[in-house]
Amino acid sequence: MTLVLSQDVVTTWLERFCADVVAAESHLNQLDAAVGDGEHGSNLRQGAVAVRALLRDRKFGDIQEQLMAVAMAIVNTVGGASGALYGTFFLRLSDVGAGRNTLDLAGLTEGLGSALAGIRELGGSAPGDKTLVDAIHPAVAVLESPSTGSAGLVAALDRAATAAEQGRDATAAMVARMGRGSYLGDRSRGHIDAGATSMAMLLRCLHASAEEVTS
Amino acid sequence: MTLVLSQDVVTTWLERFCADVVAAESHLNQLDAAVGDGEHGSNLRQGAVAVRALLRDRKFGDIQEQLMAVAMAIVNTVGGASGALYGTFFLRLSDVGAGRNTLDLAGLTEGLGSALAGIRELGGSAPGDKTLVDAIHPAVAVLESPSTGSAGLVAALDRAATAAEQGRDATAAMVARMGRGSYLGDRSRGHIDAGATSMAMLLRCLHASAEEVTS
Amino acid sequence: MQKIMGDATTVVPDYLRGLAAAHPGVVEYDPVDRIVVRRAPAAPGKVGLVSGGGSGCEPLHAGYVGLGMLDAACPGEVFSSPVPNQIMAATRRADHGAGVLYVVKNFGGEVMNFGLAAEILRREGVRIEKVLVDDDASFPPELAARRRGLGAAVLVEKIAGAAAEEGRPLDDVAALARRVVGRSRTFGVALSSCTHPKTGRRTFDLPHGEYEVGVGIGGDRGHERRPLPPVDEIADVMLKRIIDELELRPGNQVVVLLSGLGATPAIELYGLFAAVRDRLVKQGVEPVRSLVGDYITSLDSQGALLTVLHADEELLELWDRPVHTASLRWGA
Amino acid sequence: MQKIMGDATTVVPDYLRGLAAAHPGVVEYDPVDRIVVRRAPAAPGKVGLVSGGGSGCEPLHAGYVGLGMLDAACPGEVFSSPVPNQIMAATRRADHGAGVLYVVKNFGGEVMNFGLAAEILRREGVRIEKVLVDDDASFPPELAARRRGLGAAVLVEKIAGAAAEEGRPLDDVAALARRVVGRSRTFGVALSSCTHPKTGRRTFDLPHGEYEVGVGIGGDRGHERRPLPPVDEIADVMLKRIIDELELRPGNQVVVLLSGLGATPAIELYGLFAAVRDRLVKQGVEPVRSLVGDYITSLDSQGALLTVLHADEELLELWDRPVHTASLRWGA
Ligand SMILES: Nc1ncnc2c1ncn2[C@@H]1O[C@H](COP(=O)(O)OP(=O)(O)O)[C@@H](O)[C@H]1O
Ligand SMILES: Nc1ncnc2c1ncn2[C@@H]1O[C@H](COP(=O)(O)OP(=O)(O)O)[C@@H](O)[C@H]1O
Ligand SMILES: [Mg+2]
Ligand SMILES: [Mg+2]
Ligand SMILES: [Mg+2]
Ligand SMILES: [Mg+2]
Repeated sequence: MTLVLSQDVVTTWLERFCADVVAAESHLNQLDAAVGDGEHGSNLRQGAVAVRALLRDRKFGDIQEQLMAVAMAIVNTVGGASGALYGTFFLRLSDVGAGRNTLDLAGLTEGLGSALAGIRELGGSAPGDKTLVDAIHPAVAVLESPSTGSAGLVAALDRAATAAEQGRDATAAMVARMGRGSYLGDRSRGHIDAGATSMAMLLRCLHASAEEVTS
Repeated sequence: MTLVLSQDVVTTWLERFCADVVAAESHLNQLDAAVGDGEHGSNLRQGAVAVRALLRDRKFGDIQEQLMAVAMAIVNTVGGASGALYGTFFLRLSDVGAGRNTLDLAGLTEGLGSALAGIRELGGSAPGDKTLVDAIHPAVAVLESPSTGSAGLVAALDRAATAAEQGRDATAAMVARMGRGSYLGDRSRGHIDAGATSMAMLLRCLHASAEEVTS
Repeated sequence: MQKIMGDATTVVPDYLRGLAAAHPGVVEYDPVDRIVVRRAPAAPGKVGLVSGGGSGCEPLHAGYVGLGMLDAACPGEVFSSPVPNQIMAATRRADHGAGVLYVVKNFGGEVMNFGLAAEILRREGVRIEKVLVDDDASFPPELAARRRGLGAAVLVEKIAGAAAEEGRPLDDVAALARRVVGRSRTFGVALSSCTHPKTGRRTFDLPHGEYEVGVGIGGDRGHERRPLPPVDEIADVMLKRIIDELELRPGNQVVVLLSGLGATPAIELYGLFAAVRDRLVKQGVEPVRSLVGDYITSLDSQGALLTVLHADEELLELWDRPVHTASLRWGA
Repeated sequence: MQKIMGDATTVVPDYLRGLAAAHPGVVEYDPVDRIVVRRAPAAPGKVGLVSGGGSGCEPLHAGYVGLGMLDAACPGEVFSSPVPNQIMAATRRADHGAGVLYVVKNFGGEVMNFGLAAEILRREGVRIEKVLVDDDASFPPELAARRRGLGAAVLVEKIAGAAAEEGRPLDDVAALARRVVGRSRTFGVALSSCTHPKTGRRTFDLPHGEYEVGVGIGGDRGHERRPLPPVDEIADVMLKRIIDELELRPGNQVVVLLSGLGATPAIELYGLFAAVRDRLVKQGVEPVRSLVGDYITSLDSQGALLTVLHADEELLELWDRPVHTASLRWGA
């Protein structure tokens, strides 16, 4: 039987991410301060509070409904560029959850690919621009590569998260072409991007939640 | 023959004071900064520049005319409390110079007494208020004491200047009741008053100029 | 952190409550939707004007709500754009039946969030036009996509607001607003960064004796850090790219907006204005209208934004129309 | 020193040149006498209003020259009072045949220099009245002689200016001005000192997390240094002595002027205003008019001055009259 992620695992994933974001608030603020306005962590924290309340107070018919509600909560509490971008992430991902209470690797791969496309459309950014795209793009590439499918869900998500973390680290050497960092020109080099860091966290939480179910 | 100060010595006195004020600008600013707004030295410096120009460019019929011009230059360039007070000093002192080209000890004593009275009237301050009055008041008291007259002009001015310097030092222990320092209450204690410092300089310069003539 | 505030998470609503209380005849504050709406009745069929952006840039935008300018403003958290819910609520209040113009500054967050809101509302049949304000002259034309929206936002809101007040249709008002943006350029410098009320930290450190050249709002650094020169040279630096880009020629008339960044003493700002004006006049360019003061800021940053609008008769005529907002008022 | 300026010795004239250039229809600057004079023609027989004081407290006083306020202002060096020559020149320009009212803040330098000027001019036959502004509520009544002149200066200039504009005689205008002072009190707090352009040094150092209670303008320290509390408590501290001294009772109407000291972000100032207003309303006192912004400052100090005027019908009526100056404008 192929491993699938239930709606509860999706909830676990989101709760885990919320907890990590709250714990990393000042770290993310610091990263944002180096090239931006220093509040990426605080922005996401507000989103985390709203998402937690949502997961506690509401029941959802299917994964689409669940992720759509998460998307709207994020868009309307995080604010800024990252609110719109993370909102789009969950909005696009929600599409593959229509009428479903589980997600398999193929569904996740499709959903994350569509999330990436949505983010690139809205933000106008490409890999190498030193944004959160540099974390999600390699993760999606890993998932989409034919060799990954055979590795199983947990291993695939592990590889994806690792790719995201490598992508995050690679932003240090980049010159920002999008977001506030882009105003700095060459001076943006030498700092890891805040959004890429939180995006890598999101994908690592996905892997960790999947692993938890299986162990 | 009793020693007298010629108009040239008055000029020397003023030039010496101007030079000392310029040299002490930042010291006086620092003293003023401790309890006031930190520009007493700069204020007086502007006056010094104007007085020097006046002494260079104009000829005066008598000491009254000379000191009156100095007074107006000071009033209109120094500004602030000290401009009005130093202006009054020279205005009142000028009265004893009417129709005269020299000043003797009696004249000086009368003139400085009248200057003190003028300053107290205009500023409403008494000895002990931690102002320049605390420098000029003891100096005038020394000059007015019967024993001083017999000591001769130079020695009398030396004693007066010393009294002014002691008065200046004594302001450190006082709580300001006049000027900006008075807003601080007890916190004004422990700092020597800026105006008392410049006033003691003025009186020391008077002594030094008198001594220069006789040596 | 040296701030007059209570809970750091409520600085924005606390500010808005105070703003509405100080200007009760001018604006109303809706704390549920976190929007500020004008009180002066709008003629039916008047085009609505909505703007918003990160707080901390006061009086942008809530200070410009009122007769002759914005119908509603949606202030985001400090230095964060407003969220779609706010923007949609503001749009509904601003729609008098003739559609709504969004004044959107070219910051990623603003563009995306106003974009999402417009997307949703258009599906409901609301007529929305957007003007993208990107007057930042610190980027060369090749990097025009990065040009931030700065002081031209104030000019657009004033001029388009006057046009809306006289009943012009949405397309006209939008075209006029775009014309103002196209004819405006801004250049900013900062002598200090600012302290964010939530993080309690300066957004960057600047050694004494240096300044940042080419800054925006929001505590962003500029393109370059240089030794701080005397005021005349600062004026040269700020004007250079503006004059080049606007291709100003002798005889041209301009509106000058010189805004402090929040902690710049008026005495310095007017001193800088004198230097700027001297230079314009020397080149035969005539500053026919000017605003000097805190019109678009960055919390407690020291520094200034210089905005120049190449004016014409129509723009000046609209500029002079009555305006009555918390932070801009004349003829009323 | 982080300042936008050229030669430190010309900051004041540079500022005044910029002010006049930015408001060409409102004021004229006379660089020889260093005075700022209103442009709007004054009716013959209108009482003239003159004020002045140390620069660095902008917009005091040059920003309040114009229709409905001052006829002329004489700005001193930074934090130093004007000198008699300036005051005399301003008086001559302000005298329209009905005498001149001096608005003098209770600072030694100002009192003495305006005193010297009045002394000289009265000998020439000029009719001069003085109103001493000493609204500083931080000193108890026993130390009334030390009370500084603060925000009430703005209120006096506005209200007496309106009375002068309508042709009231000198004695009336002076009596009215004194009535405004008697019914006004101000309390100030500072979260930072300021940097004097000539010395380049802060006038005092304040550790983070503390503030000065009972400050004036000019970079003076207050009576006490205390740990910086949240905004609500700051509002309590500022209001306490004001309410006591003015003996405000339920049903009283007040004008509130809340001025930043120069580097206080609008977001904080309006937040403080909200807290102040809540407290007044709770006590049944009605803030019927209010001004929130940089109206009397101390270069780049952080902090605020809160001024409350116990209003009555006559004062409010005069308050509402048109005014057109660089920094206060309505109804014109
Ligand atoms: N146009 C964009 N496309 C993709 N990611 C972006 C874009 N603009 C900003 N980001 C991401 O958002 C992060 C900053 O988020 P945040 O600080 O919350 O918002 P803001 O930039 O509005 O202050 C950046 O580190 C970057 O990863
Ligand atoms: N009322 C007063 N009577 C006598 N001296 C005074 C008075 N007020 C101030 N002073 C003197 O003036 C000095 C300050 O001068 P200065 O700094 O030039 O003027 P300001 O106080 O206007 O800044 C004080 O140190 C004090 O000696
Ligand atoms: Mg950010
Ligand atoms: Mg001083
Ligand atoms: Mg932000
Ligand atoms: Mg002074």
